[in-house]
Amino acid sequence: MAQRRSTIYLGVTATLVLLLVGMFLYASNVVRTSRPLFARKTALVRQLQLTDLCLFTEASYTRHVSMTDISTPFQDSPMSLEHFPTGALVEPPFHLVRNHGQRD
Amino acid sequence: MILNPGILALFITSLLISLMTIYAACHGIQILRRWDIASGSELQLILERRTYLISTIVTYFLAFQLVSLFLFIQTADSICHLFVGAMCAVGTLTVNSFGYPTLLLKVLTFIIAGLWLILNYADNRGYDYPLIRAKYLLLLILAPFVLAETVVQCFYFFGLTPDIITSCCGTLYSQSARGIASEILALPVIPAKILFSVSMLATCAAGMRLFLNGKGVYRLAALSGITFVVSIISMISFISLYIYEMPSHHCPFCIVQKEYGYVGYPLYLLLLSGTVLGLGVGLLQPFRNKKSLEHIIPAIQQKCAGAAVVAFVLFTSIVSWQILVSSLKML
Amino acid sequence: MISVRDVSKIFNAGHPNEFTALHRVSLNLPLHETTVLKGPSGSGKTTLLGLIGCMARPTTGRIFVNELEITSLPERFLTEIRRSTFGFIFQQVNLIKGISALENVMIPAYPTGEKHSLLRARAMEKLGMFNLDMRAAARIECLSGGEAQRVAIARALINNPAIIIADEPTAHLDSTLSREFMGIIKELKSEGVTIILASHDPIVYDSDVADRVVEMRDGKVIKGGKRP
Amino acid sequence: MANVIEHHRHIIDFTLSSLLRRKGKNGALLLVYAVIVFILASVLFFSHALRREANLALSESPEIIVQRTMAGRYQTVPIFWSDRIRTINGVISVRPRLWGYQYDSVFQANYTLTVPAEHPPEPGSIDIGSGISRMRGAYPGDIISFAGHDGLPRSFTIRNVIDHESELLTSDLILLSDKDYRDFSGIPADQATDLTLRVRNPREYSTIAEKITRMFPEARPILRTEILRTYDALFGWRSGLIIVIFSAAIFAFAVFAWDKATGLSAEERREIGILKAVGWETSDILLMKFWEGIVLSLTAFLVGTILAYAHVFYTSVALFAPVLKGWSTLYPVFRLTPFIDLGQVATLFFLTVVPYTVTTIIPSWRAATIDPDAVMR
Repeated sequence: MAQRRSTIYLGVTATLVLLLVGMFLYASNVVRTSRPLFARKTALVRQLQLTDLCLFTEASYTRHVSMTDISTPFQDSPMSLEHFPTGALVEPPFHLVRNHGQRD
Repeated sequence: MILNPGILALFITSLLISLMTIYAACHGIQILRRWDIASGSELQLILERRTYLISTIVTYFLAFQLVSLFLFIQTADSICHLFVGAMCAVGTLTVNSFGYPTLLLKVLTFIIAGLWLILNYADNRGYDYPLIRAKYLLLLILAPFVLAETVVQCFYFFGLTPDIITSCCGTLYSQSARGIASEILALPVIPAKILFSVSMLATCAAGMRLFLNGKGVYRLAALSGITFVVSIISMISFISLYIYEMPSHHCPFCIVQKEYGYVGYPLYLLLLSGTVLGLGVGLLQPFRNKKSLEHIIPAIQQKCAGAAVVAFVLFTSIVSWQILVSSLKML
Repeated sequence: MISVRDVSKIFNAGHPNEFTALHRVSLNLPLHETTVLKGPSGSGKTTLLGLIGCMARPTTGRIFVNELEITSLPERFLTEIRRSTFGFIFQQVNLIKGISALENVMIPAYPTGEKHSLLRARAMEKLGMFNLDMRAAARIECLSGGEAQRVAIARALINNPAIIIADEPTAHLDSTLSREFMGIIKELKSEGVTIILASHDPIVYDSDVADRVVEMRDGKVIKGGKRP
Repeated sequence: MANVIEHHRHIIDFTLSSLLRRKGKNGALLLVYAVIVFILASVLFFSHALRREANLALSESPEIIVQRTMAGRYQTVPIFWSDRIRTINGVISVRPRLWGYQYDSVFQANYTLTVPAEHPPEPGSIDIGSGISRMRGAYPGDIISFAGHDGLPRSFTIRNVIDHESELLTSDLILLSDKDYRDFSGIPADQATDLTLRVRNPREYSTIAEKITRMFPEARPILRTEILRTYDALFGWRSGLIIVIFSAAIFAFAVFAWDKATGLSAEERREIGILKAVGWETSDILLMKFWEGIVLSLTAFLVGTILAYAHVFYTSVALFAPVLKGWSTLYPVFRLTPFIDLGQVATLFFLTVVPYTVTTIIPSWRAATIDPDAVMR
């Protein structure tokens, strides 16, 4: 006799749920085992005195997002299209918002 | 307002829930006004069918409210870095004066919705809709709270502007601070432990008595309510300390975090369900004399009492287990 | 005993298209007998069957099934009674397409939460009664008219009902199939099942199975009684 | 209890067969649903992981950075500032920092040149980020030359390529010695790009910053907490906005779901009529509709979430990469650490499952209250 549909469905769903749970467990395990990696990274940050992620490398004024000031064009407004797409992804640093108010 | 995904999710959901509640309440009013069980008219038939819709809506509401309760705490915790001085959810909730009221309303609406479902369960077993009036009056009580929750939550989220200095865990719960939180802390560990054990024991005893010979209904209801409050107080004054293994971190929210094995989820879930079931027993008692429910209500009460005892016992065991395995030793 | 007392059914009450389907009908139908409601279409036969079968509630009047008043019960209780007491055979076969004959037979018992294996065995047994066990796995679309009709009867029997209600069962059957159907009814009757049929087909109301023929017209009973 | 479970299983059986009977429509719904969950989950996972990554890695950034502005623009900082600032209570150390950019017109890429605080390369040699190494095909021992501030080329020997694992921080870096950098960039010996401070007590950050601005009105102190908060809000802004924009898609999906739920075909109405006639109760039909929702939502939710996990943490958001890369030629190749939590899953649930469920409640109820005697008419 063929399996009942509900058996198949519940089986598939249980598998997916287990996969999700496994994903969580695996992820937390990876996070735990990557502690030494982060220790190395923070040591590097300390050594090189870094302040930013190397994520927006298209122009010099987008490279150090947290170091920019109000006169660098990128920070005039996060909507500034000439810096698309980076300008559309990140917010202006908080010290700018606090000291100069929201610009857009 | 911060455009955080969690905030957006809570915002959208509470709007949807409010809409559904208003819709249900409107039908509820019509049912209260036009209900006539003796009539065979088509209107009566339509009204009876609406009861299905309303109980479906409240059931979904209960489920969503539970998730939203936890998401609210989780979100508050995850955005605390945006506020100077906020170390965890407590800090975020004190950013403006709407944080705690929102949480309180969420808990309250969850409990009322749970009670409504217990009434509904009993009503569906009577052949003449015996509790229809009580049920829909309770729905009309629930609705304003749900709307209030949505409005207060809106105020809370719109009032969240990052980088305002807020009191963090340390200052909110420091001995010198005023307000309810510090009064709780002023309750030292030993009296809190005694209070907790006594109220738990009394509640479980009352529950067992009701389960075995059907007596002491109001006692169980009252004790469940008291135990809920006492447990929350104990959570802040000593349970959390054992879980964090830190003698001064009196935070009731961080226990839902991953660092503590998500132990907060089962704890709060058990506490909430025990309370709802215990209170529900009392809520059913006035209707015991309805003819169609003569035999049904005692059976439901027995079931609820049993389940409440199980929930409270499990809650206490998890707490005791946490205390036992904790590296923190206090008297 | 099924007793119908002073029952009226009005559709669209208070609207211009108000329509009285039944007008103060009173009727007593003893159990273990076969009754045929006879009358032209629109005479209220189907409405009356629906009321007796707990499908709808009368506008006024009361209906008792085995001394239990069913008229004022909420829908969930009515359904419970309907499921456990009545089996229905409709004018169209009303089987659900796309699933097997076996599943169709099992459907009425799903809400009872009966164990799947037991339910399946019983459904096979009911299909076996009509020599359909070979066709159990076949989809409804693949069955012949006669087979479909017999599957529908098997479905009506799955909950072992005390009363079978059949509304114009032969309307879409040719004479051979109609006679075959009456043969099955006769068999059921011999097992003590109460049967209520509505029909204006002579094969049905002239059949010797019918203990009682009630004649209806314009929502009223005009003639009814036991056959000599 | 066994009865209740069996009851549900029977209803699931039937629900599944009725979903399968309308494969096309339900399949399309499931697909759209899963895609929506997938995109939303990718956005949530990615931004959260990046945020945590930045927060952890940058937790050791300099506590306070002092820049100098003149006429609102950056200027180099005179080194004597550091002696004055060191006198402020609570400051452990002040260090002049040298860094800047270099545009490579051949590869059209921007490099970040910086002088490490500890273990700088000896004069004449440099360390390069693995992004540069990959792009230029340059390896330890090779010689690279750049044109300095005076237009004359200077050659450096590559000492090291910085480990790939920190690429998200160091992909475009060139590390060189103090002497080489001053020679290369022309910054005078008594000047630095900015100053970095170590401070004893985090609570004193803002008072120290205030004292610095009082001491040097043209100074601009940036606190580490501000840097961290910047990264905390990184993508927060747009991932919120993406969700707002995306909510249009969710809304369209909800309309689609509503339409599917309300627009019961004659066939479906007939089926529900038959079910009710043969003994199903309104609540059984509601249960069937509930399971229908669960089957679709849960499957879409699980599949979408799991795929999004793979997308973000195994393929490093391959589908979003064009947007993130923009015009940059020197994009880091990185594998994110899977920071995920239950809050994100709950958020996802609220953004997808709840709207879908709410839109189907009323239509399901409508369907469930078809008259049982409808099939007899």
